Amino acid sequence: MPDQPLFQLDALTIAFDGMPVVDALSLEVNHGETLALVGESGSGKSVSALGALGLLPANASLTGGRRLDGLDLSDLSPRDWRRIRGGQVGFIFQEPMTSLNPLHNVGKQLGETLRLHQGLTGQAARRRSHELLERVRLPRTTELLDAWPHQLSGGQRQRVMIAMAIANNPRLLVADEPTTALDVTVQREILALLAELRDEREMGMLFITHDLNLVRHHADRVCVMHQGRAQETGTVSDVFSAPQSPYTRALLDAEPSGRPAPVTTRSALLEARGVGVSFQRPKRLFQRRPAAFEAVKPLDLHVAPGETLGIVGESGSGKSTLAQALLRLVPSRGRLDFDGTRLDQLRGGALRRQRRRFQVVFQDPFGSLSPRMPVSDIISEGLRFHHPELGAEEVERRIRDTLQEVGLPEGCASRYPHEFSGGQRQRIAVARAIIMAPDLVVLDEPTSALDRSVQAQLVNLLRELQRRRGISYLFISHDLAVVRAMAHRILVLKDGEVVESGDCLDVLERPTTAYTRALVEAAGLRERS
Amino acid sequence: MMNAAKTRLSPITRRRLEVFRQNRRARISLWVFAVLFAISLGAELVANDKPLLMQYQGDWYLPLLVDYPDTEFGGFLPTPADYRDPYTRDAIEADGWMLWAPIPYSYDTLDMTLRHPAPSPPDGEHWLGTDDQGRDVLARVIYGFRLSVIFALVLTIGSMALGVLIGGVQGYFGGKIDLIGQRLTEIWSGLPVLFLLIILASMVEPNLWWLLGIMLLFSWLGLVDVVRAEFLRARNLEYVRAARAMGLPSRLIMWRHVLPNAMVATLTFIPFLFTGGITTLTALDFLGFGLPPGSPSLGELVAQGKNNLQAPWLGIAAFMTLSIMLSLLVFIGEGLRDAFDPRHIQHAGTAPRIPHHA
Amino acid sequence: ADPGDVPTRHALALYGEPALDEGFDHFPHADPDAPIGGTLARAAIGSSFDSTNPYIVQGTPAAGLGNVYDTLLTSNPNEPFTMYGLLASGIRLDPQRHWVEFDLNPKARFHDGTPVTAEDVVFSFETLTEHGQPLYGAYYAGVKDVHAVDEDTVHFDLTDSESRELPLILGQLPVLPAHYWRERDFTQPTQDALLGSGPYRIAEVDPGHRIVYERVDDYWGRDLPVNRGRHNIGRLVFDYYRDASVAMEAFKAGNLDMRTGSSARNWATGYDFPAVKAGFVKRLEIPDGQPAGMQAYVMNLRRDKFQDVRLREALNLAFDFEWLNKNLFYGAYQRTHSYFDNSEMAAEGLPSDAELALLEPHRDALPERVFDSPLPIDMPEEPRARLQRAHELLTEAGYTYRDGQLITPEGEPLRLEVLLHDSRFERVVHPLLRNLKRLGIQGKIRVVDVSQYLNRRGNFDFDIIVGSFPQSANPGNEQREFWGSKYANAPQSSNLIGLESPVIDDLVERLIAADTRAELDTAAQALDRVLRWGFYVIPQWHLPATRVAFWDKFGWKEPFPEYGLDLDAWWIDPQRAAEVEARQSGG
Amino acid sequence: MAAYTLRRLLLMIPTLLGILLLNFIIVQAAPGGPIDQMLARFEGLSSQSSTRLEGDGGEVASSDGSRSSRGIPPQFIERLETQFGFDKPAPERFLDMLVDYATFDLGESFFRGKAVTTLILERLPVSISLGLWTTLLVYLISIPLGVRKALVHGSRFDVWTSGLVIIGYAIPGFLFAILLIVLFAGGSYWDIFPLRGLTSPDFSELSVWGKVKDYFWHISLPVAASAIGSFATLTMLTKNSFLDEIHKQYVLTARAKGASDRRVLYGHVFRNAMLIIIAGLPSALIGIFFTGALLIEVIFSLNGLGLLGFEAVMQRDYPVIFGTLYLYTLIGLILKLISDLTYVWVDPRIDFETRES
Ligand SMILES: Nc1ncnc2c1ncn2[C@@H]1O[C@H](COP(=O)(O)OP(=O)(O)OP(=O)(O)O)[C@@H](O)[C@H]1O
Ligand SMILES: Nc1ncnc2c1ncn2[C@@H]1O[C@H](COP(=O)(O)OP(=O)(O)OP(=O)(O)O)[C@@H](O)[C@H]1O
Ligand SMILES: [Mg+2]
Ligand SMILES: [Mg+2]
Repeated sequence: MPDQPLFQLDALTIAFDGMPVVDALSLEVNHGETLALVGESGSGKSVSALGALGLLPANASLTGGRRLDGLDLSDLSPRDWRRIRGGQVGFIFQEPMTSLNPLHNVGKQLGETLRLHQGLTGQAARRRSHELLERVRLPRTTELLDAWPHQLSGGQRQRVMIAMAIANNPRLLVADEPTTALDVTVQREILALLAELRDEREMGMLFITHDLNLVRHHADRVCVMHQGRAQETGTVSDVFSAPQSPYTRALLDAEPSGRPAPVTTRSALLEARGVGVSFQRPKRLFQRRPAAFEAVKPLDLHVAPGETLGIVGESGSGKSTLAQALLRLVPSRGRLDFDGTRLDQLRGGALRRQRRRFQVVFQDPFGSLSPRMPVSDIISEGLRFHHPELGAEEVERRIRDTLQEVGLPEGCASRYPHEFSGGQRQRIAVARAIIMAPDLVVLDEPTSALDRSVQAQLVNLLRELQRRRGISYLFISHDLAVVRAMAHRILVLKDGEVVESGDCLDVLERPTTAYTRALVEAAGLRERS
Repeated sequence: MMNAAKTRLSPITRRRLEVFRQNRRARISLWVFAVLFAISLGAELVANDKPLLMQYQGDWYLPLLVDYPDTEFGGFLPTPADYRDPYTRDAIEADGWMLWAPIPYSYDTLDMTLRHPAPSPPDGEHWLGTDDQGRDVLARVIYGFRLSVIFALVLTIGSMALGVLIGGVQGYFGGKIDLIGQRLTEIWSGLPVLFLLIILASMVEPNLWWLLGIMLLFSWLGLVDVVRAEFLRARNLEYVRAARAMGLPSRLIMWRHVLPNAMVATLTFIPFLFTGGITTLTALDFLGFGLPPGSPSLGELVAQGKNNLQAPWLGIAAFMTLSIMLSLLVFIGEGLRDAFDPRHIQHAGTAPRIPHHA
Repeated sequence: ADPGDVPTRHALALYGEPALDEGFDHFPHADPDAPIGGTLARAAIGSSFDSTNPYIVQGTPAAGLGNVYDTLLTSNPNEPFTMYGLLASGIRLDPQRHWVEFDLNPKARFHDGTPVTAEDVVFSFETLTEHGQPLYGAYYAGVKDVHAVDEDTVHFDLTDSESRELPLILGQLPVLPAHYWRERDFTQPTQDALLGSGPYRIAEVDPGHRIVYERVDDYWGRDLPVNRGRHNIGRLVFDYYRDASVAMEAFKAGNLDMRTGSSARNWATGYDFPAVKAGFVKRLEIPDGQPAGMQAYVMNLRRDKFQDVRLREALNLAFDFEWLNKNLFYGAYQRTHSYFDNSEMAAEGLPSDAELALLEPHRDALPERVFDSPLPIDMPEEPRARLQRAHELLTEAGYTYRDGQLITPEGEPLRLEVLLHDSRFERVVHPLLRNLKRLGIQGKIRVVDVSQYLNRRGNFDFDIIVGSFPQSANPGNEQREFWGSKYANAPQSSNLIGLESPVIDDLVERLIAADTRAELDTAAQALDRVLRWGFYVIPQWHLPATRVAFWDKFGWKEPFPEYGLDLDAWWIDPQRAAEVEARQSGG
Repeated sequence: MAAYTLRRLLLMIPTLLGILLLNFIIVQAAPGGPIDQMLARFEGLSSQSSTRLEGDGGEVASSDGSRSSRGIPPQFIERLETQFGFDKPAPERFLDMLVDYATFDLGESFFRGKAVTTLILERLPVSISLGLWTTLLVYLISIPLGVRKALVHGSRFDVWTSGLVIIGYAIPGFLFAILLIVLFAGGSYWDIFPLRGLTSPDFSELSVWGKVKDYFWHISLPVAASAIGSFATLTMLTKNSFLDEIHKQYVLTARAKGASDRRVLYGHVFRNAMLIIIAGLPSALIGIFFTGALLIEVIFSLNGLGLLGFEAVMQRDYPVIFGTLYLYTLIGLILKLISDLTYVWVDPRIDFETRES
């Protein structure tokens, strides 16, 4: 057996409506090996992985050979496919936020996987699910088993996905950006877990990522894709030390760097006092209602004009919730001042008019784009509403400019959101926020799905806008490198509480709490600075 | 001209048009429906008991537009001439000629020269036979089609607008608006329609617009619940939240974000609402609260079909008219649905199965 | 006179003598040797029943309940209005009609064996007038007092000695068992098999769906002359159908044995199904000697627009019966001309001397034509000629035309509305409207629901309705309500036309007061003549026969009785029944 | 949720009150009252029989009885007025009615001499039979059919099944019913099914199995006739909601788990697509059970609630009108609450709280 690769793609070609997106891709994954598939956003990584397992939509056409453990995947019966998918091959989707069935709770989704392939039901399945959730480092597992996807944070959903993918001890794991929503500590633990499985069971892993840092540490071999083609394939050390193609070199070099322009004013654009959010826990019949879950405990913060406040913290610590509370998108307590107005007391039209001045990029770009609106409408909608004085042509022009700024190809304006790659959608969401020229932008993981080069481009763009227009940012990210490149100050959250805050570099270089120190260490920032 | 219009369309509209055009069934249905409706709009030219044009004693006459008295053609009555009357006909044809519409009967023309007691079966004179009063069925179908389509069109648009608006507002805002709004809708739906019709019938003579008004008051109720449910769900979705974060007013959010994604039921119901409008008219006629007697009503035809089982052409004509109209509408509706479905696969023939690229 | 002085009779005739003498053996149309047994299933169409008590206000009674209760007297369908004793074995009528006495047949028994007594009669009378349907109160309003003379004799004192009919109507009194009803609430509908004394008893009640009667084998009156040869069929079944077309299908399928009263359309087109072709289903049109009565478009004389008789005549001319009959009715109906069509009472030709005697005093108030034009009224046949005549009449009456519309002498366009409650009648009205339109009159149909229709009719809020003035062979008091000025403005009355004419009032009184048949006929003819020349209505049509379609298993004796079909005298031929029933169930 | 439910339950009271009051006013305002009807009955011209709905006829005006026209004594009318309670002013009558209704005393019919409750109970078997089997048939066929059509959207199967259900919808139900009778229960073609009633006359003597057979034998034609028109909307609704859901990301996840098509469709998509079907259910149920089957009842000579209601309206039988209204409304309100609660059960993201804009 070992002489034969576990998984093999042979000249895989994929086209959408006749437009090729993957061109003659060949690769193989051996037993007990991790093959990293890297490449810029939109280069066809996800599509290839989906295509390999026959999960493409019907308007895609596919040619080329696919083999799993000697089995030709090209002409499998639906029945065999069912055995393979989820059983022999685990799949982690890129966008965890939308990939879970919104109407099944976590326990049910995990249980289904177990039942389909192991025949586990009832208590046995529940016990095993519990165990799986713990293995992926989820807190409050008993509670989460009964939680609905919409009650989980981005990272938590991603970990549920991972748990589902490894539930049946697959032979091959296809992990499409499995850790983008996870903080570095958890990320490390998860990757360690996957490595353990790999070693234990000779599992092969197709690891799709844009984070070369991870590739360096966790992959055996790497395949670099560019515009649908494999640029080069080889062992990690070979490729990293002697990149062949210019594109690979460019990828390796790209790294967010630099610092934001210093802030000039001390006044506060946004000031929050005692802001907190709690969620009701479900009440069981005939039981007292349990205490509400405090996702964000009352805290204070302020952002000055032209300043970037970075918010970091482990997955599930309440970052997204806090951001939404600041924007009055979830019911919250506390006092909010925005540029001299009491935001928490505004309602109706007054609040709406203020909203023009602060925009947000949601953590879940796919979910936050209206599925039936073409991209141009999505991007220009706020502009057209808040600035009715602009002519159609002016709007057109701004759309075009903004799309270009965020690095999206022209001609994509008339496409629908589902026709894009994860990273592209993320940039659409960013474009929608910045086209409004707001005073404050809340960015919730805006770069998680972007490769380093695009990331750097975006960071530069944001900083440039800040410099030019004095925009303030509230920047949420797990990626401390990006945070360092963006933020003036940092707020570190843990379990809904601020554990540390202060000047960005101060905190990153001289963390005072153990929690921050662990985060920073795991990110491996120091060694590079 | 055509080209200029085309270039002004946004790419997305063009894409939708393209999808619609590729759906052969929908395209043909739309054509057929448009042609039928156009014909029925010109019903007077197609089916009429007055000649379209005639010449008598060297003078030209336009009976279609002008009422000439009977005395004009040698009769004795100062009332408009009856050109179907053999006496008048002979008189005119002796010294002139008449150009008739393809169907020389109007919807209310009683054929005084029936060859078989009414309802008489289809023959060369009456292509679809006559009804049990001796009126030409085809002429009635044509006029009835026009009347029904206009009635149903207004009713559909009206009830859709009301249903979506009321259901949407309740579902989107929730809370008190929903709680009170729902109760009011419930009370409204508890109103006794039949009695209102009876009262109406006792006060005025019901005509098309009165009936339309009354039906409009109630027909939207069927949509409210589904629309509200869809809005209740959709308002929690991430993109609605995103739209709110952008500072869009509720009406725009509902209109641009929630509605397009909560239209499944409404879109599905359109053809049925439409034919439902026709059937409602049918049922009202059937119960005797419908259009004034003698109006060209498909409903009356249905009732006649039932009361004259020995004359199956009545029931068949009514049924064919209804089912052809409904089929056309459903197919057009499907085409529209596809055109607005962002995930619609453009290739003709391939169905969007759950993909099986095996 | 004193009861002791009045002879006891076996029958009562309205005029003259009963056709059958005391001691007759059986009715001429009945066959005493007819075979007994078999089943007759018929449909009852319309609302389903929920009560087996047909005498009360509440509930919808089942069909055929008359078979369960005997009445004091029973009528002979061969005579216009003569009644023979049923429960009553003897009748004594005061020549001045101040009282009437009935002797009860001592053999009369209810189905439970208890004898029928005078007490029961008194009880029935009191119960029905007090708790029964209001019509009993109205019928018997002329009865002052009732009491039992002895066990078997009951005595009625009458106030309304004018009414010849009252004693006979008293004979129609059903006799209810007093002992049975003392323990029950008479006013509430029930679905029990009620106790009666008649030839049948209720065998099965399935509320709303079917009621079955079975022949009472030990019926006390089996050998009475009025009953001999009648009530031969063993089981009478009434199945309830809501829809006439479905009932027709049921008949075709053999679930029903008989259908009476089809529409002309159905009669002409509905009978070509397999069983007819195979000869299993037969049809009869049995002539009916009853006066046809007048069904007509009734013009509301209370409205100004109908005041001119010439307009009314013109409207009559506009009605083209021939076309209607040929094209809508398959030629099935006869035109009604007279208010007493199909009877001796219809006026004809020029007035007879006897008529003239009645009419002469009113010569001034009557149009000349009554005296010098013969009936039936001469009207052109050809539609165009009719219109021309109508047009002339209208012009003569001062009507003019503007924009093709008829303008009354007062300068208003003439508009007429025909009020209907049944949209199926529309088809009959449209041809009339068409002709009216040719005359320049704007006619339209207004269909309203029954409640509203009644309301408007009761308050005379209509231009034209389709009304009927049914006539029996013996017109009487009801004529006052039909034509009397007293009723012209009494809400709910039957004087639909709104006649207020002293002449007619006089003729009506003479009709009611007639002492002999001949007098009655003359008065009726004079009345008919006056009414017809008044053109108050546009007479429609009638069918002087009963249509019966049946599966061919019945026997009957001909000739048929003159006044109505008597199915009680029919029987089932066992042999043919076997064949037919095999076919019926075999499909 | 409990608080919400309670609030909804409490709000039912004013809702019911409102409906009853409006109806009370409107119904009384309609021309022609029960007294007119009663008089009409004695003239043989009652609207008791649903004349409008019957075939045949239309040649001879209905009115017979040479004796009927003898007038009705005014005392009788007065007696009726007292009996019907019209001697009291309207507000008092309304209040009396409310007091009775609070204790579920629905009063007694003007014309039938029976309690409204009894009438309803008597008619229930027919309506339940028709409603239940029709609903079952329609849902069991339409939903899988709709799902299948969504899967093969645009295919030939899709087109011709669409055609079929549309034709079913376009056939007026009563015409179809008559057709069924002519074809399958009449004397001209096949005499297979009975054309009347819910059971045979000898029902009580049948064995249990015989009874079941007899029942279904009777119910098949009416159910077929009342179902035929209902397939179309539900089928198309199911199809379109499935089409909307089938491309969502979670479907991909489910398939990546190795779930079969069936499982994906019924286990995952169904619940997501079901919401509007549930939303339509209460009114569908009310319609099917209580009002929908009027013409079918007429044609198959069944005595169901549809006919009861219609006759009551035509007859102005106020107690029956208000009694049934009260009951149906109550049931309707409860069904609606249940369906609202089902929304939350189906989709836990749904709540009824207000959203500030
Ligand atoms: N359904 C679709 N229809 C048309 N084009 C599509 C569709 N899905 C993806 N694409 C296109 O295919 C290309 C490859 O997409 P893919 O999702 O594989 O990118 P990716 O390498 O995973 O990028 P990322 O890192 O941003 O996730 C993109 O340009 C995208 O626009
Ligand atoms: N609607 C909700 N109901 C109940 N709990 C919720 C809900 N939304 C979020 N939570 C919980 O609140 C906590 C904070 O969630 P939040 O999304 O703010 O995390 P986060 O810091 O953004 O994490 P991540 O980095 O993974 O996105 C989580 O534990 C989550 O389970
Ligand atoms: Mg991707
Ligand atoms: Mg988050």
